[in-house]
Amino acid sequence: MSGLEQFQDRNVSQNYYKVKIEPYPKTPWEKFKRVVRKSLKPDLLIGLKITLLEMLRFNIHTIQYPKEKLPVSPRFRGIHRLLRLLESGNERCIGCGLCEKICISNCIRIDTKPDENGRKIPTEYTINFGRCIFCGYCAEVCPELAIVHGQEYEYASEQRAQFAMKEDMLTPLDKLKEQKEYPGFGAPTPAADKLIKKTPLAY
Amino acid sequence: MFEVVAFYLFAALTIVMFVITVMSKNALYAMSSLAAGMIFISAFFFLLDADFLGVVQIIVYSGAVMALYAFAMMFMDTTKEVKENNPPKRIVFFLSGMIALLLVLILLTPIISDKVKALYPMSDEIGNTEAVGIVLFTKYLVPFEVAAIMLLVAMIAGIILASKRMDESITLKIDQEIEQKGAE
Amino acid sequence: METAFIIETIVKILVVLGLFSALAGFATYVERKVLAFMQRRLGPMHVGPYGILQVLADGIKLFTKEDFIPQGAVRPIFMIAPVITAATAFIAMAAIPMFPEFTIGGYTVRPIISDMNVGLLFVLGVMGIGLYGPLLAGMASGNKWSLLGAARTAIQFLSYEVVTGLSVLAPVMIVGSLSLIDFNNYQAGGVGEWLVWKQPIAFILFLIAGFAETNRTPFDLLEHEAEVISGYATEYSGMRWGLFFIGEYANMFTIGFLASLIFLGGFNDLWFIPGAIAILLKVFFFIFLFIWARASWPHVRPDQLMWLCWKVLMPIAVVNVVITGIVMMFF
Amino acid sequence: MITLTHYLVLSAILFSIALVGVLRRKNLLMLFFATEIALNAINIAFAAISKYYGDLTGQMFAFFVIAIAASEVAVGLGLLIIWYKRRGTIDLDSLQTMHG
Amino acid sequence: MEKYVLIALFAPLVGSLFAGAYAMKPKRLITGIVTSALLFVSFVSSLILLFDLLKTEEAVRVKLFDWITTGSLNIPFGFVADQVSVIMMVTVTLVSTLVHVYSIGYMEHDKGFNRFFSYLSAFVFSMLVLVMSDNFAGLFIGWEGVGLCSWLLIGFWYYKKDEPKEVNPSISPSWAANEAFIMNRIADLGMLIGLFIIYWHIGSLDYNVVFAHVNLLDIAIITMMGIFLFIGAMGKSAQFPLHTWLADAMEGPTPVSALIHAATMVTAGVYLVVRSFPIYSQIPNIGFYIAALGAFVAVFAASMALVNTDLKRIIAYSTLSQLGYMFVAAGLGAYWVALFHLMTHAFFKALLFLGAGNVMHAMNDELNIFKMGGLYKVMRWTAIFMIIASLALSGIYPFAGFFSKDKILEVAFDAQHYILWFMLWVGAGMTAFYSFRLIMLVFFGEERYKKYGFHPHEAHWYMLAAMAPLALLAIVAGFFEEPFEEFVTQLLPEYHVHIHGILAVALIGLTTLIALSGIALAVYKYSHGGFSPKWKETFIYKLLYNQYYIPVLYEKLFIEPYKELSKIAWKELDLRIVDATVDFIAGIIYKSGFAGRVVQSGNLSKMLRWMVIGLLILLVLVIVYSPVR
Repeated sequence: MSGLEQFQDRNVSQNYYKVKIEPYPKTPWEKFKRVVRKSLKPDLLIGLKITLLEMLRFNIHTIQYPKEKLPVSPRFRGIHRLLRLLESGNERCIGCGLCEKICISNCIRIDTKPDENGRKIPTEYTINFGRCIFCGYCAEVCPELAIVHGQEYEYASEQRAQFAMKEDMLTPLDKLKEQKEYPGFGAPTPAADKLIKKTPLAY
Repeated sequence: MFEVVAFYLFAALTIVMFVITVMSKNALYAMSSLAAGMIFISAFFFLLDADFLGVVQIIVYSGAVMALYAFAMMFMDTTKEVKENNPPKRIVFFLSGMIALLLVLILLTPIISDKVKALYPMSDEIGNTEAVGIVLFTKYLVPFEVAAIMLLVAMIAGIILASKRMDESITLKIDQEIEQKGAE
Repeated sequence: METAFIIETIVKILVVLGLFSALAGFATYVERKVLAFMQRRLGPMHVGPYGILQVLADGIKLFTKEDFIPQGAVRPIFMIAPVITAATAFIAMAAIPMFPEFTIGGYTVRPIISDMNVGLLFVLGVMGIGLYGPLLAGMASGNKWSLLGAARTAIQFLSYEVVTGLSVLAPVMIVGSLSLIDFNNYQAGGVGEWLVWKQPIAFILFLIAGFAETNRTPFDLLEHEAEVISGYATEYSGMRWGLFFIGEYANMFTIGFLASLIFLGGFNDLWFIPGAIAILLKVFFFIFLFIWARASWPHVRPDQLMWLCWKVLMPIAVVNVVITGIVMMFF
Repeated sequence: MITLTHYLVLSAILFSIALVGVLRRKNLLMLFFATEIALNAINIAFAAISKYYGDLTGQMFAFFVIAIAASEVAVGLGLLIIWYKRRGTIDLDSLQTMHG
Repeated sequence: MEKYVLIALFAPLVGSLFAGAYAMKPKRLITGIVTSALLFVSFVSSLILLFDLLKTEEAVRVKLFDWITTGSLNIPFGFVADQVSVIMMVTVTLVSTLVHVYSIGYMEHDKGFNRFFSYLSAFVFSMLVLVMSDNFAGLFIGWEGVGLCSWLLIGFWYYKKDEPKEVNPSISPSWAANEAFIMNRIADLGMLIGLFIIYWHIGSLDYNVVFAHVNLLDIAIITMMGIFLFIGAMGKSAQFPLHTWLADAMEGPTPVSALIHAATMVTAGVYLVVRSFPIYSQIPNIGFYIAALGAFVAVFAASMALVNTDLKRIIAYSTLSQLGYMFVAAGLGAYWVALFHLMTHAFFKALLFLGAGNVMHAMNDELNIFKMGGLYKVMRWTAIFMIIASLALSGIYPFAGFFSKDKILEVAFDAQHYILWFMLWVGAGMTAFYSFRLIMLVFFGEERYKKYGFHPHEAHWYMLAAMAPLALLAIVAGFFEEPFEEFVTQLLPEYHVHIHGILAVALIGLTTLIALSGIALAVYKYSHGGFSPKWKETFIYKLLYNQYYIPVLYEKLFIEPYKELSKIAWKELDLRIVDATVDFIAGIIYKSGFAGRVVQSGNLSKMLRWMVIGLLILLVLVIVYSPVR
């Protein structure tokens, strides 16, 4: 049985075995015997041996955090990012306001105006990170993939103002080349097309 | 020189501590100062070459007896001030002052004759602990055993008194409670 | 002569105070490091090379922290309680001979502050007085967790003092003295003469009771976080808390010295190792043992603690004393 | 030079302090404390006489006094706690049930 | 040998204390077994003493410690095992061992099982103190001890209600116990006076001293001694004016009746007379009076037994009658004969009582013999044992009673007191009659118990086993007459019967004849339906049935005047004079107490202040009277 099959095998009862629990001592004499038995069994010494061996092996697993960092999962829901269109460099956001509607902690505010082409563009886009719970609904609901979660997890700051700067979230124009098409939580996976085709449709 | 300094120092400390104990409104002050006073008294024992007695004073009195008091005090709220209607101060201080005066008078006049002979002279060759042991287990063997039995009895009594059922004793019950029990 | 004696004593006192305060600090560093290694961690690393200056950083932090006294506390007692812990821990060291005699410029120094003939009892007694620190702290704090911690202190210290005393009684009977120097001299003949071979049970009992008296892990119930926050020390901060800490570590050293002197040959020369080094090695072994046990073992429940003391350890200690007496009488 | 009289006078003073406590305080616990002071005062006198007459008997009595104090505490405190549990106070006046 | 004396004496006490420790607990079989075993130990020790005494002929004396030493009075706790007391010891311990074993079965379902054995063993201890003591004081302790234990045991079922005679013909146990106790106290007063007289004139209570000096005294004083001691004996042995308690004492459990009120305690009076033979041999007049009284009681009691319907009371009257026989022998100076009859009587009377106990057990404690009958079929062994005992009681050869009783008749004849002899002879006939009346009514004839719905059954095997040795002794004990006489007369005076040859044979023949005819009459009458009911109407029957109206007489003569007297003393004397005085004194104290109660407030603080004031005063006194010179 391979690892996966073994993992997926739900018929676990065949592997059950009963743990022998000795009856709880009732009389003082039995309690005393249990203490003697437990003291004379080398359980305590085995504990000491394990810790000593661990120390001597010196097998350290510490990540020295500010100096070293662990890689973050692509589905990690960090600080939001507002994306631009790769070709034109315009903001992807069309000001539909769905994210504002769906936000369960009411931390997103959008102000829009029609631009010279008659299209609606956001003039103000703020997320109050003091309130945001990083649930990811905004990214999931966005029809234009304009807002996604980034990888940033070091949120601490000394100023409240820094918790809502659109400029910090929006991909800067000079970094446009580094922006990936499907960068974080909320964007479809790179293999999304294939998966969609596999889905049988009624029509 | 040392002895004089030590004596007066510890005498002053002891008296201050005990006065605090007696006069303090707060039970915790009283307990702490009493414990401190006990330890200072052990200093007198060391000064008097009674090393073993001094150590016993520290271990038994300060270590065990006072700790027991402290433990008992945990049942009460010790941070509060003790409220009591003290008897008139004049009577108290007159009585105790008179007794102090008389005692000092008696002790200052050399009524203790100089002819008292030592029954068990201290010897310099063996240490205090050994000497104490020898006397304790020869002349005072029977009192020693009696004291041991007394301690045992006290221990059993303490255990029984502190056990759970004791506060329901019928003899201590207020009439109302007894009637209530009867009605059940 | 007298002046020299006074000066010598004062110097010794200062040395002991300074040295053991520093050692206590260093022991915290060692403890954190060793615990970390045993748990596959690195421990303090940032302050200084390998975090060695962490001790200093802790000290600075403790000294500069606000000394906070709660409103409901009984002020003087609250303030004096940590001092009692630290003071008794150091006073207890007065009767412990740390090292063999040595001479500086023709002047023989005995590294013991006061050699009294009831030294052992004095040490145990003063360590027993140490219980007033936590006790008064807990009672004066006006906090129920502190009070619970104090109650636990009282029962634990009182109970285990009995075991300590009884377990030491058997070696005392063999040596016939209460002076720790006599103990040391009795075991001068080398490893074979160590009392631990004659009194293994007493040694183990003494160690267990030592763990309890220094409030170390399997028996660290006084300030067990999951149950009573931080026990008697809940309301303390800054240097007052630091004094509790120093007292505790000083007590660990005291127990280490006592165990080495009574059971493991004291400061006699060990093979090629000079006596001073030998006793330091032994003491550090005990310190390491304290830390090691803390890394390895879970702690017990309060009722198990009492049960262990009164129904297991004390009877064993009494039986040990009786057997020792019988053996000494007939052989 | 410290003589026997010094110790005896000290003992007398401490005893009088204890007496003040016994007379003044109404709290049972304080009464116990005062009793302990009295016992200790006597112990000093015993030890001092023992020293100045070169006789160990005084010390022996001091030991027995300590033993008595220990027993007294064991029993007395048990009673005191019971009383406190029942009445919620350990004031001496609350112990009085006779009208006198 | 001393240790056997102590073992024999104290083993029952240990047993009693052991059982007493369980007194308030539910039944524990172990108490019965332990007490019985300890009594057996005591019995074995007594036997060892007996054989030792047979060999060495020297009495064993043990002095435990001085009990009372004031002035010239010195009463030690001393014990002696001489020929007389050894005989008594063996008899007492043997009977009581068997009774103990028997009681394990008899008291099986009683809730006071442990208590019973405690009392019973305590009784044996007291009895042993009585017989073994070497002075009159010890004898008196034992005397009172058996009285106390008898009181405890008669009133063993003290919780039974006191019902009027119409409802329940028997009286309540506690009443019976008190009656026995009070009767005995009256008699003991006489005995105590006797002891005082002895001490006053001789200055000692030790047997040896007393008996050595008694012949030096004035004859009048000896007479006084004899009379007063005999009053004591009369109470204990239930002789004529003080006899009513014995029949009422049958309210106790049957083993008690067997042990105390047949075999041992009641014979204490006889023992006392036998023991103080040096006194009585000085005063043959008193001896004759004793013998006359004995003969009177022998007939008197036997006549009451003739008509009684209560199983145990019949046997109790028989005991009275037999005690009369013993007193006749003792009074006429044939002390060893009295002792011999005492011993044999103990065996067969205990056997008779135990058999009666079996019957009672079988009949659910029914005592009326007219409700029994035909029990032989279900209780064969009990019947056989009781027939053996009855034969022995009636004095039929070769049973034990024949030898001892016949000897008494011979003695009476030999002393030329022919009237006594005739009375005893009549008594022997009556004895035979009522014994077999009992046997016939209980064991043979019509099975009347079926009418009353009883389901009798045989007793446990070990109860029967306990009876078997007694039955054996009731048969064979008589053959030990010769060695017994030889043994006992080492201490007691010898008594030679001068009748020989034809006359002796004729006497034996006459006695046997009347006994046999009594038996024959009983067997004939009761196998043919008993006497006619008309007989019950006659005066004689009523007189006998109501015990010669003596209880009624006592009631009218003593109890009611005493009640009146008490009433006067209460109303006039006590209330008017004594109480008034006491009340006056009490009033003064009351008032002063009211005035002074301010001091005693119960406030510790205030009391401490008083204490300190006292201390201050003492210190001032120290200063004032300081020893500085």
